[in-house]
Amino acid sequence: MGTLLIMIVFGLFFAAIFTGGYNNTLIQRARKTTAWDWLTSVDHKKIGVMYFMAGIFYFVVGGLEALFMRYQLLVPGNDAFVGRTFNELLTMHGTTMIFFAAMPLIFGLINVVMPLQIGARDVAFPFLNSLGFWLFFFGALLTNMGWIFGGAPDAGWTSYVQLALNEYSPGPGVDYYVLGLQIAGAGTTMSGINFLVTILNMRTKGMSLLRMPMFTWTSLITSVLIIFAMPPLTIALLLLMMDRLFGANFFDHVMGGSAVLWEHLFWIFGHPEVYIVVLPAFGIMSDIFSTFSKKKLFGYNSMVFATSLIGFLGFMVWVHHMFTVGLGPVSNSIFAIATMLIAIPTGIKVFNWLFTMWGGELTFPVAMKWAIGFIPTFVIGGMTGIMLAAPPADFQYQDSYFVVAHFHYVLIGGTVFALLAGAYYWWPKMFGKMLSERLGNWHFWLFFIGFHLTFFPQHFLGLFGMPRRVFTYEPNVGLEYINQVSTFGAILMGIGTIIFAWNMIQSFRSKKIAAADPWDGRSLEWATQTPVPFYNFAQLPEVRGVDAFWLEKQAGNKEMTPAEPLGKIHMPSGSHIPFLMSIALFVGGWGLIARSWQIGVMGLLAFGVTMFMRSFDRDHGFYVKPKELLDKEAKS
Amino acid sequence: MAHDSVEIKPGVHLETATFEGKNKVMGFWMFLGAETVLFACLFGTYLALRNQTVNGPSGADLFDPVLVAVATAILLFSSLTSVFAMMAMNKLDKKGMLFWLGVTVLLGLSFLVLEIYEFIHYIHEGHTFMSSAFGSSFYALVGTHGAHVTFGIIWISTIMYQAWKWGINTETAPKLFVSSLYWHFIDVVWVFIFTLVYLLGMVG
Amino acid sequence: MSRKGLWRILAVLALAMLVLAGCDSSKILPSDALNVLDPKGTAGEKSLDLIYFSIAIMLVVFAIVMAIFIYVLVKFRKREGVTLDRSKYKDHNTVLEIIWTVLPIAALVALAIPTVKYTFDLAEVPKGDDVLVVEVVGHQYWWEFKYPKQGFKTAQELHIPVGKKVHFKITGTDVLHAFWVPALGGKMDVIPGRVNELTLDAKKAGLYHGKCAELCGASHALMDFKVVAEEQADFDKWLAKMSAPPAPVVTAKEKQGEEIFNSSCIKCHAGMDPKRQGPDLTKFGNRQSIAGVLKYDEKNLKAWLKDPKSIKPGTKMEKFDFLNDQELDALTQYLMNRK
Amino acid sequence: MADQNTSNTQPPEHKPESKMKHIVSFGAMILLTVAAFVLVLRDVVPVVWVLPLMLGFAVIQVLLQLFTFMHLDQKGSFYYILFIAFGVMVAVISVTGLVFMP
Repeated sequence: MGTLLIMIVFGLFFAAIFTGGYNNTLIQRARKTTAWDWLTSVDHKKIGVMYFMAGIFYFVVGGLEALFMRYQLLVPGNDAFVGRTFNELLTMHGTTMIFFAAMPLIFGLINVVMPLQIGARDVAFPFLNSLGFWLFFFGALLTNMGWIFGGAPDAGWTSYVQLALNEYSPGPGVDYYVLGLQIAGAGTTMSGINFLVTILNMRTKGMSLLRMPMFTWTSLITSVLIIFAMPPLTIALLLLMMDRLFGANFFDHVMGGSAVLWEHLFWIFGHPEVYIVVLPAFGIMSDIFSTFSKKKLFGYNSMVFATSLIGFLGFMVWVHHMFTVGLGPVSNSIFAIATMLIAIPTGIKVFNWLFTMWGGELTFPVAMKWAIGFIPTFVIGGMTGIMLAAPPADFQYQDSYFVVAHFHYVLIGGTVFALLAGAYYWWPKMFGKMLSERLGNWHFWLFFIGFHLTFFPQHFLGLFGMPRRVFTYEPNVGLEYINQVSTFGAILMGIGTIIFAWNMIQSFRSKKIAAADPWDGRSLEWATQTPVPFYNFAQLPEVRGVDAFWLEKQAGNKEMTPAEPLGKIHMPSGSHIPFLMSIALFVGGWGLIARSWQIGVMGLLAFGVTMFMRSFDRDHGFYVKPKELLDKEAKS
Repeated sequence: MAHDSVEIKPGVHLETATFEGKNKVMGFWMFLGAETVLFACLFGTYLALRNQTVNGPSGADLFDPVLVAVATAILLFSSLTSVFAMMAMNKLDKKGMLFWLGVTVLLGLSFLVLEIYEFIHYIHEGHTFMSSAFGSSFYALVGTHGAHVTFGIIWISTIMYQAWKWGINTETAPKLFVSSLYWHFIDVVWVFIFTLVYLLGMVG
Repeated sequence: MSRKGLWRILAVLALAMLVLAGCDSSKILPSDALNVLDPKGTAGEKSLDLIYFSIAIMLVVFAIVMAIFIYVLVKFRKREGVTLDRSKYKDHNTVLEIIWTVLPIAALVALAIPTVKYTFDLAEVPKGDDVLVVEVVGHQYWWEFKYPKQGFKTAQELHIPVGKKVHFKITGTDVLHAFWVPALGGKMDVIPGRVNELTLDAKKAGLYHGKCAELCGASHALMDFKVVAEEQADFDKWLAKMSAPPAPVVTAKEKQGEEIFNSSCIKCHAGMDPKRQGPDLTKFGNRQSIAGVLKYDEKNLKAWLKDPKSIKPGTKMEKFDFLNDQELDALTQYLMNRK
Repeated sequence: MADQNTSNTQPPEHKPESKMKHIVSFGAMILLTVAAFVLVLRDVVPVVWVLPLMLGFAVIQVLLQLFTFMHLDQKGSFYYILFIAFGVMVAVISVTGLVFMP
């Protein structure tokens, strides 16, 4: 009850601030603060930075959870984190890394870079963009609240029933997962729609679909996947919530429910989710290979085709997560073959990257190092993926450490390497400063070596008979040293991450402004000034081909040719309503978790009220006049 | 970009006249795509669990063809009135539009009343949300649809008020258009509900 | 970072590995009891065949990719004063692109054929009198094995005859588990309200370790069981022993133990309340382990009885710490003599 | 679609929509609904045909809704149709999976 009281007080406090219950001078002063500026911003670059920083934060949190687990597994019979605690760690590690680290980091980069790459001044729905971020933020916060209030979720990130039902996971743990993810998931869907409309509707003159940079293309396909893959998760979570909170019987076999139903719904979402996080990584890599080879991306059209095909096939392979459920050899064979098919477009991509470098003029700044490291790592991950696609072999791998090794090769070797590459690559555009190459090299090598030391041996752990998600293992069956090597590798990755954090701090403290085009870039984002003005382009550029900026530079132009005369620019105004909406859902969600229906309903009602606020909000933004623009341009 | 210069005259597609409007309509179609999958998952859940009645009444025992026929007719007709409202909007006929929207909302309300009556009836028959997997999945599917209808009624009423106050212009037209798409979509979902839930339930 | 620094780290790592490996081979080499790579049954061999076959294909592909990769990195790195004739390097090449689309397809077809064949092979249900049928029931956190034809059940310990097909009918009562004996073959999920089937056999006598492979709660890691594969004669002996009436209770101490058992343990261990069911203890004296994870001896049994949750977090077994030392002694004696 | 960002928007001219089209479409929907009810309540076709026919009627009805009431027959609806089609595809795959692999 104490928790609830605190929440009510907080709720009133926020309501008062935002509705003007306080005196006006205070409001005026608040509106001038930086915090207010960020809180209410609808600028895609600021929202991108917030996504990115939140992603880094949760990456560190998830990494700590992983280190705790690796510490527990250092020797057999260790008793540092056992039983439920260990299950909380593994659940939150998975949930955090997928939903609260990988996704926001990707959304951060898409938000900052994609509108610049297509020559737009903002995304299609700036308000939704901000709402998407704050929903993600409060959803993630709510899920993590479990650590402090009543226990974190402990049924695995897949949250399989019946383990996730009240009877076997009593307490609020899984409720945090269910409600937190629903709130964050709503935000994700909005962002998906937003990115997609932006890419389809807001491209500048001459930027046809087949002239878009690869990162934009992969953002497009990822957005499509988000739109169609999030609903199954929403439904799965909704049904689980009904079962846990309102006594429904979707999953209780005694009352006719089905555990396999959950697995289907979860993986219909879950498999496309893998591509949601890995496709943008492919895009980042494509851009980086091309830039640092000083060559156009090899086989651009087949790259686009391969990306689309992966996205398409991603929806028809989910049963390969369920080979041991006992669906029968027919289902298993069909889905095995469908899964293997995905190797073909992925193979096309790998060869295209190699041949992008073929005949190039390769330089190796840290961003390129990550991309280089990505190739062998990801290829190994992809190969173990094909090995896993064969059901008879999968019967042995399933739920063993082999699977753990496989998906870390794909998710770290693919997604995380790409995100770190993207961070080094686009850092100057995001923050206007450079990251240190010296520290970056340390970061790369420690993380890269640590990664392989951690996860390569885990293939063998699985083959030697160690199931995943266990807090201990038998002594004297060949598992001790491999586990120790793995833990040692994890520590190296940890040190690498600390160096990265130090690198970021150094960059924030440095006063040196980065060059506008430090890498001799190819796409439109490098044609903007650094730091990027809030309207991105004073005059929208005209695009004449793939690698638009590079073409202009080759033709001897320093800048893009404008597609429009200098005129007044319409920009959206900031809004505090997204923040308010998200707070309302946060409070309502927490009310439901605490089984306090009054607060739950209050939160939902408050959300309804904020929707009216939005509907009746007639602020249509403001115009930037040409004169102001010229002044600004002159100053910089 | 918002263009102040859009000329407001009959026969102009005001809903897509501005850039915002275009984005909104396209974004909304994507949202409908997502909703399709969302409802598909509920349908799949229902179809997978519909025979798990655990000694409770089954669909064949419960469903009343007359009630379903009336509900279907109401919703279909409201879809037509919603189209008429959009045609009036295109002619900048504010009065006509508000009239047809009013009819749509009233039909929606009567559908809702019918559904609530139906649910109360079922609960008396021992078919509740908690009685079995069949009960849970039935109420989840039909209830989610009902929640969509409820939301639609509130939404359309709100926008009717805005159109009445602010007139038909590039600001209200996209909202009106999008809400009518939403209303049609609810009807589309209902077509499958009466086919796959009620009629299939009566077949057994 | 200088290249020197990197090599230093690598050298230290290699040294560390060597030192570690030199210490104790049982800590780095897999044991026969649960090694996927050295299977003792037909199903495991089939899985392994496919594992090796897929690894072979993948290694070829990996070698090709790496060869191009390394060549590119060496050849095309930017060198001062060296300029390449860039006009001959194109940004697409239809022939090449077709080749690297078609070759993987060929490799995948090669992999898909045995995959489908083996998938159906492994799903085949063996017929005939020669097949031993065992019903497996997964509970949080223990395994129940029923021999329906022979009419008895046991827990944590599965006995099978060498060279015979064993057909498992697998189900559960609470949450999902997965039944896995790595040394014999692949796994199958335990799903309450559903019976899954799996066929395994052992070609060599031995003691194999079984695992639960699906997260099932706090003690998921400790949900182990043992598979005793023995020659037919030994197996028949075991069957006879298990089917015989329980050994008579003779000594006063055992009698006291029996009383304690009947007044408390029996509530769960005779299966009266299905929600609080514990393993059947009628033949507890024949076990090789306690709770699936402890060595079978008096000390461990007492430790388990005193505080089961400290050994298996989340187990439904209650503490028996209200018994005094003498009573505990009597109970242990009674249990260990139930052969 | 590429240069909408910059071009001065000319509001799309309206091709006059006839009320008749919608009323005819509405009539067809009502007919299809009635037909589905008749299929179930009267024994006009063998039982195995009931479900496929009913589903067929539902699909036609929905297509009518989409293309007349929801204006997908108008120009510039390419992306909308594409996305709804993809959504329907994912929906069908998901339902098939949920129903046939319990």
